[in-house]
Amino acid sequence: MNQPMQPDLPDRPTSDRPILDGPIPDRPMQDQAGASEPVRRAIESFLYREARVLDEGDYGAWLAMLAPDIHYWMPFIENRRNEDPAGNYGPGRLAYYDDDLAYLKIRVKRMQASTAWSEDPATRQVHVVTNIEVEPTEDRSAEDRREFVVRSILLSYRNRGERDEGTQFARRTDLIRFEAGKWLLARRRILLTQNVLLSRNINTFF
Amino acid sequence: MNQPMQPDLPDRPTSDRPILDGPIPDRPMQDQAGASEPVRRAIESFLYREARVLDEGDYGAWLAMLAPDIHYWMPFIENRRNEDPAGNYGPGRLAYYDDDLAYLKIRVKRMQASTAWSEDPATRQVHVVTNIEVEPTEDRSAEDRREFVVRSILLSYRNRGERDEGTQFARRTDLIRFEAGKWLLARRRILLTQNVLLSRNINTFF
Amino acid sequence: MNQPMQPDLPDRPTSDRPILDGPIPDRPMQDQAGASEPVRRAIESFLYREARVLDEGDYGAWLAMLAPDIHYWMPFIENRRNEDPAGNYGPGRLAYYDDDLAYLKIRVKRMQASTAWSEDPATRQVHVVTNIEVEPTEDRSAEDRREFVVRSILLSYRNRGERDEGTQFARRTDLIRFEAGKWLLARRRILLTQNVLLSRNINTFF
Amino acid sequence: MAILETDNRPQAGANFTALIGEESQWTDRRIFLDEEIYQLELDQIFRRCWLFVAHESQIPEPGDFVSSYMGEDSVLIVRQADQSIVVLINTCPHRGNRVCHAESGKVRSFICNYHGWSFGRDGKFLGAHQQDAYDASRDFCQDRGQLNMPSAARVDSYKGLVFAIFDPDAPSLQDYLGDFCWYLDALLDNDEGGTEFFPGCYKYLVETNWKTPVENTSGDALHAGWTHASGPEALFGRAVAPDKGEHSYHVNQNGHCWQFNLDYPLGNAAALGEKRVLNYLRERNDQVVERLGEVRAKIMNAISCILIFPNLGILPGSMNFRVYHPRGPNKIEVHSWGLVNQNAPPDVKEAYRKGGMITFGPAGIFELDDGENWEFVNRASRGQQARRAPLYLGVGLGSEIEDANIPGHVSQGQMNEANQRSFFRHWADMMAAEDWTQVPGK
Amino acid sequence: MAILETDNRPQAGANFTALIGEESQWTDRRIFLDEEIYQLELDQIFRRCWLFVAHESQIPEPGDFVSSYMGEDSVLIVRQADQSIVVLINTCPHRGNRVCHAESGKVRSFICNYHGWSFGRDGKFLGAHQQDAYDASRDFCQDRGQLNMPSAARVDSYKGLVFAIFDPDAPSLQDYLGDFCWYLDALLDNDEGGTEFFPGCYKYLVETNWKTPVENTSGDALHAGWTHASGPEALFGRAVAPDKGEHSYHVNQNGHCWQFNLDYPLGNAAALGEKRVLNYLRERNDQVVERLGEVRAKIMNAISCILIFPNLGILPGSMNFRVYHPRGPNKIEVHSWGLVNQNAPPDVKEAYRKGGMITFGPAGIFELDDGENWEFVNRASRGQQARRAPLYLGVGLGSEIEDANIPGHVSQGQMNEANQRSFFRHWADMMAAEDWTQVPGK
Amino acid sequence: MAILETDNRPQAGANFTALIGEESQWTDRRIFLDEEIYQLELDQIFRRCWLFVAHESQIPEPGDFVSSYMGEDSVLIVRQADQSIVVLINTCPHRGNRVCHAESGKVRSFICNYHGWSFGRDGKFLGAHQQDAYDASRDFCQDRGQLNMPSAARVDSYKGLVFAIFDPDAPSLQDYLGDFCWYLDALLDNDEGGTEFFPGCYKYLVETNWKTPVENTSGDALHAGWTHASGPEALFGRAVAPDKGEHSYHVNQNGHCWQFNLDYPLGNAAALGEKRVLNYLRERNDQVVERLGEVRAKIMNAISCILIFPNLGILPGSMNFRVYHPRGPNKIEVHSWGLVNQNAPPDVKEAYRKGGMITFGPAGIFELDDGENWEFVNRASRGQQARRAPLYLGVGLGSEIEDANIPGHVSQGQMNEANQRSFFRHWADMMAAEDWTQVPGK
Ligand code: FES
Ligand code: FES
Ligand code: FES
Ligand SMILES: [Fe+3]
Ligand SMILES: [Fe+3]
Ligand SMILES: [Fe+3]
Repeated sequence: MNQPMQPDLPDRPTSDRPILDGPIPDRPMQDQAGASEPVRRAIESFLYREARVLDEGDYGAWLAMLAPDIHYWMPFIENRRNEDPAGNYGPGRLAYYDDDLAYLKIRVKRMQASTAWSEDPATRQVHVVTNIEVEPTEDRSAEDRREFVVRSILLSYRNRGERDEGTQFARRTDLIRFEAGKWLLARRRILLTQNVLLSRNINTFF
Repeated sequence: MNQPMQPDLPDRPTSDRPILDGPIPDRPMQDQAGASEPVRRAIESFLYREARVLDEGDYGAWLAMLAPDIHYWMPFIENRRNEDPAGNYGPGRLAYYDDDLAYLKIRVKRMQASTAWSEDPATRQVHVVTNIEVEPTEDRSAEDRREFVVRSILLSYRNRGERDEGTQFARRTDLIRFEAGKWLLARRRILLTQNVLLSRNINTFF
Repeated sequence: MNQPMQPDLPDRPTSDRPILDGPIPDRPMQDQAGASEPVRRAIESFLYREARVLDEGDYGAWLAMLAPDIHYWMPFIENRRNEDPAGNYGPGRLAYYDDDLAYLKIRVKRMQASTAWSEDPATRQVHVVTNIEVEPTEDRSAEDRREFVVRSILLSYRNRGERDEGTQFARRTDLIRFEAGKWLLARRRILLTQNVLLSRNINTFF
Repeated sequence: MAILETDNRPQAGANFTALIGEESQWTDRRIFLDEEIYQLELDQIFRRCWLFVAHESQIPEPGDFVSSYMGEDSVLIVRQADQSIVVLINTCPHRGNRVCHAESGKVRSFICNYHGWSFGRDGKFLGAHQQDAYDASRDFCQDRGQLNMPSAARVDSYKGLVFAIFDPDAPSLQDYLGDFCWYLDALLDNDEGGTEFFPGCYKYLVETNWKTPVENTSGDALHAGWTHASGPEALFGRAVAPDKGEHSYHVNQNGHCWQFNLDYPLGNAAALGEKRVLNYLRERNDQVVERLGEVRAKIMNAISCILIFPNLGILPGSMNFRVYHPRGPNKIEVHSWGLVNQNAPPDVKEAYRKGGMITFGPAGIFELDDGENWEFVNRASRGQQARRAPLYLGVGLGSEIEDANIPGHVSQGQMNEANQRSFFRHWADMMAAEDWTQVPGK
Repeated sequence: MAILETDNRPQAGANFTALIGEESQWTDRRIFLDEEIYQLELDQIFRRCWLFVAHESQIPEPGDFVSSYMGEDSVLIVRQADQSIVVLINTCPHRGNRVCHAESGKVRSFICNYHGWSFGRDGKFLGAHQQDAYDASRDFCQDRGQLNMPSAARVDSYKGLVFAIFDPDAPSLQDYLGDFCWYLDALLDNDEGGTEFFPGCYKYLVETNWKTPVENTSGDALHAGWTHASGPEALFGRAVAPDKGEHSYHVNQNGHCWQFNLDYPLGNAAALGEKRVLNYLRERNDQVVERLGEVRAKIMNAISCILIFPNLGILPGSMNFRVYHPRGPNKIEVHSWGLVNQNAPPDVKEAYRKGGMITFGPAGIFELDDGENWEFVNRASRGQQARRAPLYLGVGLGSEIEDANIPGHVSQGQMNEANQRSFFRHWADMMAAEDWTQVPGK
Repeated sequence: MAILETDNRPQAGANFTALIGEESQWTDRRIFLDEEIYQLELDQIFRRCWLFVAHESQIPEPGDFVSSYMGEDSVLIVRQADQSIVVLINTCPHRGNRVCHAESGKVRSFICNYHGWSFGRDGKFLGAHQQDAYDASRDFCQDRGQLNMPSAARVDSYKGLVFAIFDPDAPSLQDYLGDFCWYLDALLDNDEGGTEFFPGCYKYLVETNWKTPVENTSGDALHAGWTHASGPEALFGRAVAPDKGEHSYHVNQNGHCWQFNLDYPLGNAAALGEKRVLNYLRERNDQVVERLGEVRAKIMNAISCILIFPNLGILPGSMNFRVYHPRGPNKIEVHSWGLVNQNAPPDVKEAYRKGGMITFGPAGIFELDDGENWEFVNRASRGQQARRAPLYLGVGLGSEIEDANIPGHVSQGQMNEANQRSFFRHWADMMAAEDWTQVPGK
């Protein structure tokens, strides 16, 4: 980008936003525990619907499924020795996505811009969601509000033009919230299984 | 095919058969709506069983899962500009499948023919079905008959011989009917995500 | 392996262990039959949890999900003519896995060895489990014990180092047991869809 | 380095005949495998021959375009305001970017995504984003004329079929097709309304050399009864009776090939399994005889297959047209379409569309059995020892006849490899010829 | 066989100029496609030039290392006990195995997985599993000295940027960078605390020739307003005003290129859409002027892009550093990082990290629009006919000026291809030169 | 063009020794990377050497066949009615199609899917679909004799192991194996019942040059303790004691290699972790001594590994047989089997089957650790600079001894690279030799 610009964005408090690593309990799920049947079904439906609106390019509908305080995080995954204390990913490092809602809205605006030449003809996308595991959190901060830790696998397939294709597998950990009669995605951490990204870019959400 | 033949097929009224685009309501599914739990499970089981009989090459069992009035449609997907009014696919154009039951039976007969050399040794197939979404239709034309719009993703993997493989991802929209105590597939529209088919052929059902 | 060793393993009666082919009923599942809803959910959770502990490399947790009498079998799949009476696989032939618990423990020990250089940095794995079908068995040998035949598809994705990747699709048939309040994997037969393995090895469980 | 030299064509007289034998009876497998041969084919054949690129019905109105390939070059076939047709190479003269990513549509102009150069429907440079900077550049006035999209040297149509060519010195399309115009009329001109393509184009990849499906489509009746045994079994419950050969022929000229018989009144169309099609053909027979004469009325409906050199195949029964685009020595991209008479009734058209799909579409019951053979013809020849074993191409040697009613070089009998031999003969001539004057007229 | 001959360098004086034209105004597409050219580039350019391998902040302590590539050679950049830096080729002198599979970490020594040879942080052979057997081998005493990991001939840093080189006879890094040291100070030395990289490195594959993104990053302002139209639309709801060109320049020397303007006080940084960054830059302006002078204070924040020959690109606004590693004529592996002043406040650093991500990360709203162009520049040129059409590189011909305040070769106007021409000119010189004495100083 | 010339063999005396050094002590990495070298290997080695193709037990009855490869040629090993064995190249002389797509089975005849040609179990042309058309063709009577499936020039067995060869002028199998017959008896003839393969064959792909696993299997005891540290840890909870070397040897002849020791009575079999196997070996020891003598009774159970030139590897402990089929300079397809004495009791056989699986099957705890090394030996050598660094192969130089009890060229000490050096020496001889008379007997 080599052009002069006069931006007028609000001063967003990026650095003190909670990171997904924090609030989401990472302890192993109990065998027979887990959420009630209607909750599971509702969450499955929520994730399948999310996948479908993304496949259909209906990004407006997608934004409406996100909580105002969403943190959407897809770190870059490094090759490090198993015993390396730094770990393969972490907050504060380069990431594919490390977004709040304002950032996600900018990305969606760009996807929807008529001048996004590289999306015309559109990319054909499929978001395969599997291995959904739902676990209630202990948070009972509000009467009419419940939050669930939801783990799933996302297999992303993209095909463009005549024969370009890309396939990525990721593990997702979400915090999904039920509030005021609506389900919303409040946190998402996406762990990609690729180190060198085996595609020219990531023109999709996970 | 360069051989003389004396066919004796019935005169099938192809052109006035309803197209899947028509009867299936394409409006977005409501969040918490959807079918009852037993119906969902029954439909999931139906689709998983369908996938399995196809993987096992049990085409007789597959035909028995199809409604007599089935329309099985897999259009070719074109690369067109987003604003092109023609759209990327449509009725009346070339299609991989645009079949009624008679056509599907012919295809199955050929798969089962002992002279289908290219299926001996058999292709190893896996039909991965995911993202199943079930929505009841408003049609109440008959007492003992219910129809559901069912959306799903089909990931088709084929492996042949020593090391040939093909992977295709598609979005399916089905009309699945419950009548006289049986579940049947009444309509299927398959949207492939590939433009140039990245395989030598489609020796499978989606 | 070219080094002298003084092993001290128990004399395991390998040859008379029951083969999965035997006890698991391979007859087609009835349409509307199948297990009760809570059982299905429990088994889905079991398989998703198994997939997750494998993805996380938590092999101790995995071993704890296996029955003491487990038979874990992944035969090599041959290319043979359809009419060949020998079939594409069978007991007593070379197999990727044909293991009892003692063998699986040895494999896990090696995965966990700090000297398993080829697992450091670790392989990034995803076990995608789909098309789960649950069928109760007729076995009622014990009051507090129930067994289920569970069919599923396993899509295994592995990524290592900078850009090595491998993708395998398999059909699994499991015998899953509920006993003394716990779910356990008692038998597993894995039918890979590849003939020549399109990877340098199988450093994963299916 | 080779790239610094001006010309990498082989020496005149290079002995390509040695690779196919004097009578094209024994083929050297390396012509299907060798990278050097392949690169030469792109130069000697695909840059010098008329190549099929579209049917006029695909682009009826000004601004309509479809994309295709000429060899490995992506091209755009564009209808102009004056109804003429221009064929552009789909590449920008600035940095080389692909200009148009749609395979079909309607445009006022083409605009490149990279720096916003725009081109007319005829490929002429119209201007650029930030045009001021260009205008201020030294030499731009004179350079500007070289900033159009490159295009085919010539474009011409034969009764709806659009061909294009890169070589300006080649013979005219009419001369190139020669007597095959007379034959093609059986498909293209049996009805006053002419023909059209159904909307859409199948595209799929096969891992084989382009010459393998080409020689197959040139006349391989031998494989029909064996490879495709399962199709008739599914359609009719039994195999088809073998041809006796008395009234069937291989005909060829200038590399083009047609294999047909004159004694099956409805021929290949029967394979569609559609009564409406058969009735339509029966009903129209008298008109066609009047329009084209007895012989071509029979040819039109005959069991047959056709090759227009180098890579357009036609399967008349199902009216399937197909181009085998080369993609390296071991790969092709097949594009295929369905042809139908414009004036055919809607239900007949629909029956043709579906019939084409179920027979020779990528999931068609006949097409399914060809791909594996074509791929393993290539793979099983790659071994260091296997590639030394020549391939037999001698069926029907000595079956040449003369028949005043049938133009071109004629051999008798459907079960023949005469067309295939003529194809390889012409291939060798094109490979050796330094220019069109050296191509023997045949 | 070529491999048995000792030297596969081209003859001195091979005419690479013929491939780009006397003024680098028309480029032959084959330089982006040809395997032979590519192999020569690895030898003539990637084995002979200083290549960027790391930022010192990535390996602060002894034993810290990161991996990178020099051309196609995997290398390890290792901090030594004396704080010096060694660059090792990541291959074992025994059977050749990759020695280190981590991309980052801290080590005492490197141990090869195959036979357990161990090497010091400086690559020196320390010993092997079963060392007795080696010691007992004839000649081992003398061979031992040749069992170290191979390494770069020289390693040097410029204000935090670490470069390495294989050719021992090349000029020093300082001479290699020439006047560009003066320019680089605007980024690397505008604050006494110096700079650092954020932890992490994006890595992704693009199917294009390495010279395509390189010439883009050398000064392609022409594409910014068109290719990247959607980014500003998303950020600001409208397009950005075009540059008038009066105060904007292309500057180049020895293949290095810098394109910038002097009249937009906050320039590219605006694209980050981060007020905190803009405030930070405004607040620091006086200090920077004092430190670097007026011109470089403006350059620091200018709309600009930079190339350090041959393959380090810098996008100053978002402080994105990137190397385009060659992977064959048609593929690259991009590595990219974010630079920030060490003394910047935490919230400014965080704003830079996120701003870099959303603009030029692999999912960034600007990066998304470049990849397809770069890939199709390559693909659309492969056709046998397309590859014969030269590419235009003439914008801004005749715009050369002299300006005492601006070192290097200067052309006026941002909308220019002067830098690109200078890049290809230097490329041709490097390709033809037998050794560094034959490289013309420019 | 090269393809038009008759012979692409290198000149006699081409200096392959330059690539491995006078004593094979320093290897040039390009012999593992270069496409030209690879193509020559297919000609000079895989078309001229005896290649292992099957064990007789796999095809006990007439019509039984298994498929395999000879180099890149797919072959069928077929038992004839007279119990002899024929090896056919799996390609049709008509268009070249693969004739048989099954890897194992029983047939009366082979029928090609394309045009229905049928061949006897011995590959003789029997007839075709539409045979009339052939019979009517000119020359068919004389051509018919050339329409058989191509086959190996000779097939021979050594105690159950079936070998085939394309070169009719090569020495006999017995001469080719030389003293290694004496050694092989330790595996193949320690029991009167002889041996058999378990049903099935593992097949998997590794991205490396074929010579890498080959030289490993020729005697790389050095890697066992390091690469495979995790296996014994899992099996026994601790590492294995290093070999002292006094009673261990490298033996080689004509490119064949055997590495073994004489002081571990149960050797590698211990790695199977199966008491039944150890008991079986202990119980049979006296019989074996009587049958083969002391030395071979020890060798049979020794820690050892074996190479039969060029690409058959044997791991005696787990009785794993494996062929490394070449698939280009950077890829192999491994086929592996398990051997067992026919008369072994069922539970011992079962223990061997499982023991082979868990050690050297594709998921085996030892096999798992080899693949990555072999792949990165190749990849880490590809860099333009890395490929210039020679590889050390000098362990055990000067360890040659003479021992009347041990045939072949003998070096003392398991931790040695003598066998590897002898392999590369023979490789260079085969590459340079114009015919077998020029291959030095060793
Ligand atoms: S490449 Fe098309 S405008 Fe620049
Ligand atoms: S290859 Fe590194 S120690 Fe042998
Ligand atoms: S290719 Fe085998 S019969 Fe024709
Ligand atoms: Fe055919
Ligand atoms: Fe850009
Ligand atoms: Fe090993």
